[in-house]
Amino acid sequence: MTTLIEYLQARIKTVITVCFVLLAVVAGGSLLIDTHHAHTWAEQHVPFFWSLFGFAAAAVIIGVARWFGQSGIQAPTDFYDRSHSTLCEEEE
Amino acid sequence: MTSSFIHPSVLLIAGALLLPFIRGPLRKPYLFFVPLLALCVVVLNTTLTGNFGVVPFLDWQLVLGRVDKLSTIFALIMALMAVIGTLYGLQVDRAGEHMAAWFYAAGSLGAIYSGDYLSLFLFWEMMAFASVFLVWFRRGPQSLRVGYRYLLIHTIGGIILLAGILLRYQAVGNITFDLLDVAHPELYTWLIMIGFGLNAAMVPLHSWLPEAYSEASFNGAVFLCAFTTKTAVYTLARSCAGMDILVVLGVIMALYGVIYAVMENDIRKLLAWSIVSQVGYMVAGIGIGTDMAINGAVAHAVVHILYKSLLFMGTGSVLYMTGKTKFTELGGLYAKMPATFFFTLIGCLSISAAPFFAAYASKSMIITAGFEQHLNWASWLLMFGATGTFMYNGLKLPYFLFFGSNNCSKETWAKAGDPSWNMLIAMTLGATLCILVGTAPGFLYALLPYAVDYNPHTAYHLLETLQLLGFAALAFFLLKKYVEPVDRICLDIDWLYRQAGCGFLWLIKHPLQWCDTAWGEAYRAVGLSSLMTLSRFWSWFDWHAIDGVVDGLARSVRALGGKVRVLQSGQIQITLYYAFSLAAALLVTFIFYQLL
Amino acid sequence: MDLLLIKEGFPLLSFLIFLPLAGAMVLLFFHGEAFARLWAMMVTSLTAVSSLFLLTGFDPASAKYQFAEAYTWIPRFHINYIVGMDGISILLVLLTTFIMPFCVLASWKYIQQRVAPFMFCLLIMETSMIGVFVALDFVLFYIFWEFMLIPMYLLIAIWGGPRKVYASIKFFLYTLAGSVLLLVAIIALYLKSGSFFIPEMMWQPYSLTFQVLVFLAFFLAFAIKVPMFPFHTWLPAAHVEAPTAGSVILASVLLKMGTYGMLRFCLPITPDATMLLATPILWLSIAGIIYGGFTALAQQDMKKLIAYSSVGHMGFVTLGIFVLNTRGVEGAMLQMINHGVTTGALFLCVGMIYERTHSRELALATGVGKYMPWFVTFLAFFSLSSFGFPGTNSFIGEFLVLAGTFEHDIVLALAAIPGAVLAAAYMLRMLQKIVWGGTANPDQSHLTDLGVREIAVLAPFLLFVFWIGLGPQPFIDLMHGSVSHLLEQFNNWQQHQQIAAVLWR
Amino acid sequence: MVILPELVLVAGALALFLVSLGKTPSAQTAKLVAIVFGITTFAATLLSFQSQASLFYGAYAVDQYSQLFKVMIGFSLALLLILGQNLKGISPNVRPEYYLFLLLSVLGLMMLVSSVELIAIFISLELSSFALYLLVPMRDDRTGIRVQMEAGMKYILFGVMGTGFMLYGMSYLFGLTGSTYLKDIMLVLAKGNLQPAVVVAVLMVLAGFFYKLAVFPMHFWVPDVYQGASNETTGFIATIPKFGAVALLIRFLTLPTGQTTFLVELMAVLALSSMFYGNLSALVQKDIKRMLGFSGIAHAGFILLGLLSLDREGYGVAIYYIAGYVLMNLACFLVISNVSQEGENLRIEDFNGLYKRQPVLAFVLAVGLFGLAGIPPFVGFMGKFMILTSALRADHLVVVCLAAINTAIAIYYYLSVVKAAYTADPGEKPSVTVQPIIQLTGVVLVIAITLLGALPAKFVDFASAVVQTLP
Repeated sequence: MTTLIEYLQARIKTVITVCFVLLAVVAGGSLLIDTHHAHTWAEQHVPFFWSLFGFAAAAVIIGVARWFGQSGIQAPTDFYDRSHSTLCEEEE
Repeated sequence: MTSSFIHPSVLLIAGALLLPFIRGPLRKPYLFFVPLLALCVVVLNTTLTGNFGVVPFLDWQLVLGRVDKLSTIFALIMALMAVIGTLYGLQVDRAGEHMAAWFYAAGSLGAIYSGDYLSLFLFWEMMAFASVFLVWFRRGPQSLRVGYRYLLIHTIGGIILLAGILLRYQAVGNITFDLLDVAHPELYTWLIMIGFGLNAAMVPLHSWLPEAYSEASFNGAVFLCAFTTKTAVYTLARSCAGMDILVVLGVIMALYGVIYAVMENDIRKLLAWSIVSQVGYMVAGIGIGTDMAINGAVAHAVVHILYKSLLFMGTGSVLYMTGKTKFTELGGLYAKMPATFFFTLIGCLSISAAPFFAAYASKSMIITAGFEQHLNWASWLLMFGATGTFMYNGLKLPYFLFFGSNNCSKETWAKAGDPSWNMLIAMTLGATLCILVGTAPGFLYALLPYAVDYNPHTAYHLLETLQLLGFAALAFFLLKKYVEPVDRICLDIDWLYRQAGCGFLWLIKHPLQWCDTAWGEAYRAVGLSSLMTLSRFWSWFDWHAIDGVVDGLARSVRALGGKVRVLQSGQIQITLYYAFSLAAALLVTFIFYQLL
Repeated sequence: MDLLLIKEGFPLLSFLIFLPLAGAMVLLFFHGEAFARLWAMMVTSLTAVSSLFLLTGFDPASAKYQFAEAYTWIPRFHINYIVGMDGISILLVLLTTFIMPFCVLASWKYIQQRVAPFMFCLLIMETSMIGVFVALDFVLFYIFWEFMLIPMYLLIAIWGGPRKVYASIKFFLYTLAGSVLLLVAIIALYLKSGSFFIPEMMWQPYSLTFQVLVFLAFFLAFAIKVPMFPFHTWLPAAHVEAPTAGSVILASVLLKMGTYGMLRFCLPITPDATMLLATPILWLSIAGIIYGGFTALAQQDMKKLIAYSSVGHMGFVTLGIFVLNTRGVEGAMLQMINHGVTTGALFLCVGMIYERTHSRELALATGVGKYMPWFVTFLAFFSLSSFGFPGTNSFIGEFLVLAGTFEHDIVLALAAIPGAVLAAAYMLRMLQKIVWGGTANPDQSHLTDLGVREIAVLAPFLLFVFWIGLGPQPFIDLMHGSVSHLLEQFNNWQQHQQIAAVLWR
Repeated sequence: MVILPELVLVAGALALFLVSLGKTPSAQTAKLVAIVFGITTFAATLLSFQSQASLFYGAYAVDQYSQLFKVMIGFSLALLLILGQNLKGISPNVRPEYYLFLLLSVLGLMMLVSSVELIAIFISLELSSFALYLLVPMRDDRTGIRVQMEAGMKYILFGVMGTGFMLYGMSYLFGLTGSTYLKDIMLVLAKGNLQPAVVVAVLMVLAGFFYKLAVFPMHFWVPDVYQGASNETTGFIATIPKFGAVALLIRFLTLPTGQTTFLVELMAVLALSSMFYGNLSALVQKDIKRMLGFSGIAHAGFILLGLLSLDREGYGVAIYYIAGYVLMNLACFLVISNVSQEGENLRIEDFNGLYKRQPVLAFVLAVGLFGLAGIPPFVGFMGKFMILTSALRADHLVVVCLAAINTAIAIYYYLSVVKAAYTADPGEKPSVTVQPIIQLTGVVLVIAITLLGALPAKFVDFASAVVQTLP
């Protein structure tokens, strides 16, 4: 298995191209499928709907997370020890 | 007790109590044997339906064994989990840890089988107290404090639940544990819901989960991830099905978990957050409340237990072998621990609902149910979350853990390697089940509480998922460097301080962020320190005020004595004078008093 | 005297009362240490065993006073020697007789000098405690009630800790001061009802003011004994300084006398006053529950912690008594027994640590779990029981009390619930510190785990913790007859309309 | 035969007189003679217990009432002589005289309880008192400032004052009724239409006995005299004369005055004030005898409370109480006079660790003090209880409550002595050695205190029955 991975890593370019091809195939396939029992209007009439949705969603999430993380959620690892050691000395 | 029904908890508890006396070579077989027995018992019980083990207690009926489809399926998966988890932790020889785990499992099984609130509460508390030991046994620097907080939260939750139960007993007059009248919620409905919800880690009652699970011992986490939240899901499904508020809460949970998981640096915390998000799906399903939704929620719970335990086993192996849990201290491990990598990958695919992997069969059920109920917004958001799930769990976790830049220190790298045979077996078991459920969900559906007319394997669904995942992956690899900043934190120190500063700035600006820290705060500040200060004040008050009054009284009487004694000066003339004058004064006043 | 089932033949109760006394008398003449220990052990166990016959002969169905004996004593003042026992007192008597042997065992090593006098005091204590629970003549009751102070005082003052003098005198003064007015009340009742026979004082049409006065006198005496907030400050002092056996007796039996008194005297003798004053007392109990919790949480001294926890627990008992419904009262009764078992056991545990580390400081005891697994196991179970963990005895008691309180007034019950959380908090704090506590304390590797004797002491307590926790029915059956009879009479008491009017006005 | 006890006492006095005449009076013989006569007196009182007679033209009544008191006096005398036999505080060469006056004083008391005529009462009272005055200064001087003399002076002065009151009151009674015989006086007074003067007269007579009993405000002599006199003397002053006082108080209270309520309320106030005064000032005492003196004042208040109800019931109880009180005090003084090394006064800390130094004495002391404090099952409690009952029956609710509160105050100082004896560390205090006979006496006292407390029925019944026989 390890060897397989090494093998692929060696030919990283090809792997990537293959992936792109697959993606295209999938997207194309989505046009052929009948969408009449889809849930909502959008899915029926927007071509490549789920592809776009997926890409957009991923992008948005990454963006939100990054912006969110920048906004200070990602505090230093000893954040709690620094700010709360005074409060919890009772339990130490 | 009817002879046909055997309560698995009894077996587990008995086994746990015997455990310390089984030593040496017998230990491992015994460890394996007991949960297996419990599993067999549960399997036997599946043949029955109805109430068993009805015990009259004071003037109530305790139902210890309520067997129906809903309880059966949960009991099955829990018992299975007990087997897998014990197997995984087989080489741990601290008897106490296994005992705690078994008590924990027993509590969960008991809660699932119990048909009345009293015994439910009993087992509920048993879970809470048994599980905290799993945290404490990590014996890490943080474990004590975390465990104590964890326990405090759950005690409070238990008290809320108890209050709800008592109130309901007041109003309804019985303690049978059944579907509440969610259409017209009373105060007790809310209390009970909150009590359950706290265990289900509902936002904003979730903070205990990530910190506790990431602190648990490597096999403790495997148990923790399975039992508490899922038992809560069971109780919710049993009592609060169709409660609209749950949909909202569920969706919030789902997204909240995703966001935090994406930012997380500690692999186990990441998984913990993903629990929050996944449980969100189930809660949403329960909230929707149609047969299909309930089915979906239950099914999702089951498969979630499978893949999440698998994931925790994988990360647990990493922790067990390397002792590290941070992306920024790991990476590129595929070369050293391929088997672990393989199983973890299966877990990741399962959780991200890749075709023919576990969640593929369940998650879509909930979403579809949502669409059918025309709760489109909910379903959209859930889809959105699903994409996120794939992002952090299907891509980020394996990539940064097994590929990505290799941040392993020398000794970490040296220590890394595939774990011992029993752990591998356990993971194999888990992985197999994941794939099995994903490809042939039939037997799972057969177990579900309601009849199922749903087939995940439609071409449309297949393509839908493929597109979703494919393009999400595309986005991920294009934007990879934006997902990485996590590790920059620990690289660049002065950036870190600026980050802290601006973090503080944003902290003020952003209520959401503020809330989350506030909750963390609340557990520490409000939960402990203020409590301690208050109590210190009272004990001070006790000694100085109340006791002061009492002793003061005694002292003042004594002082008065001192005053009186002065009358008794030794000099005869003075005392004579006193004698006469006092006598006179007494008589005169007295006679006056008589005359008046 | 149709209330009495006169016991023909062997006077069992008198035997129980005077056997320890006789044993004590023997100790006056033989001072050998070993002998004193063995002898005390023999006498107490014999008493315990013979007290089992109470169970065989007791008829739970009847609400009469059973095993009764009546002899004239001071005819001029209509004082008689009357003892008897009903469902309310039987459990307490058994509790007393069975606690004592363990107290002797617990002092086996703990007491090293003046052994014979120590055992002497213990035996005298037993006599007077049993006497209090079975006396049906008020003067007899009062004599036992007061006499108890002397041996208890000596127990604390001679064998106590560093601040023993302060603690013992405080204990004596406080409790005695509380009960002087009780004496006046007793006499007043006698002059009204013409006899000191307690059952004849019950359910008499006393005027309301008279009832209130008598009630207050009773209440002061009993509330101090219980101890109810804010009359509790003698308790921590006494508990902390007393030797282990002393603390156990204090916690397990002495405190129960207050609540027993309320149940036996306040309700039936002054029903109207009880109705009138129940509410403030209930709130006082609530205050005690929460207050006890808070103060306990702040203690560093284990004994003090447990002492304050007792304040909370006894708060539950008074709560249960004064909600005046079957569930509440039975819960209270059960809770008395539970508290006796659990807290007694906890004090034994602390004593065992003290014998080893010679300190009761939590800080110094942290982490002994590493070296004393057995000890920690016991301690853990007892602490769980102490804060009413489901499946242990206290859970049943507190649950019943709370249920009864809910029947009475929801607000009240909700107010009591935080007490439960606090209980969990301080008990877990102690447990967690002792078991897993940090390593910032002197080396404890020299500590030895419990010996056979100590395990033998603790095991029976554990048995009862779980027996009552899982199968409380037999215990409740014992008391049910009398309790329901009492409450029935209480509710039939006609003057309540008048009280209702008073309250309403 | 009827007045055998008195005769025995006289004989004893004479014998001691002879002993004292010798060139070198031997303390040993004096002691023996005294003890022998003491015990014989007790025996004599028992012998003449049943006898009834009226002597000296009816001035001297030998009836159950008087005999009862004589038995108690005789008993306590015997005990006192035994437990105080060492007479550490009295120099050997005056001991015969000491015993002589002691017996004379007792003789006076015996006559006092029998006399039913004012002059007789006065004479016998003075006989006992003056003998007593002489005992106080006989203590040998160790302080150098002659405390005992001062004490003696105070005692006499106060005594004279009290006697003055009494004599004055008696003259009033005589003037009002024209007779000195109590029964005649009673008859006259019983006719009714009395002036308030009667109350004044009775009050003044009572004042004389209040002084003996040390009731507020006639109590000021107590602490100084107790402290100044030798331990044995104090033991005597504290116990036996009280019998006479109570006996006569009762006799006089049976006189109808017409102003009962006034009398009663006044006595109630006096009782309360003596209790509070005694207990409060006892709280802070260091000297044990002084403390016991103050406690004695408080107890006098209690006795007064018993008399308050002015009925036979109460009188009987009062007799019971005084008997118990004397027993407990004897117990305490037994310990005191044997713990003190050569007759010096004892401070409370001198009892430190008595438990180790002399267990039996410590036990006796504890019982005595707990008894005085009124803890069951000792006689003190029963007395207290009965007195409160009789007082409440005559519904003095407030008084009773206050009295009850007093018992709570009192416990503190009794306890402080017990504390010293049992908990304090003896330090290098010498151990105490006592003759077995004294230990035996102590045990006897303990048993008596306990039994009388546990089974009071007989005694109280008898006492009340006896009181019935009063004219």
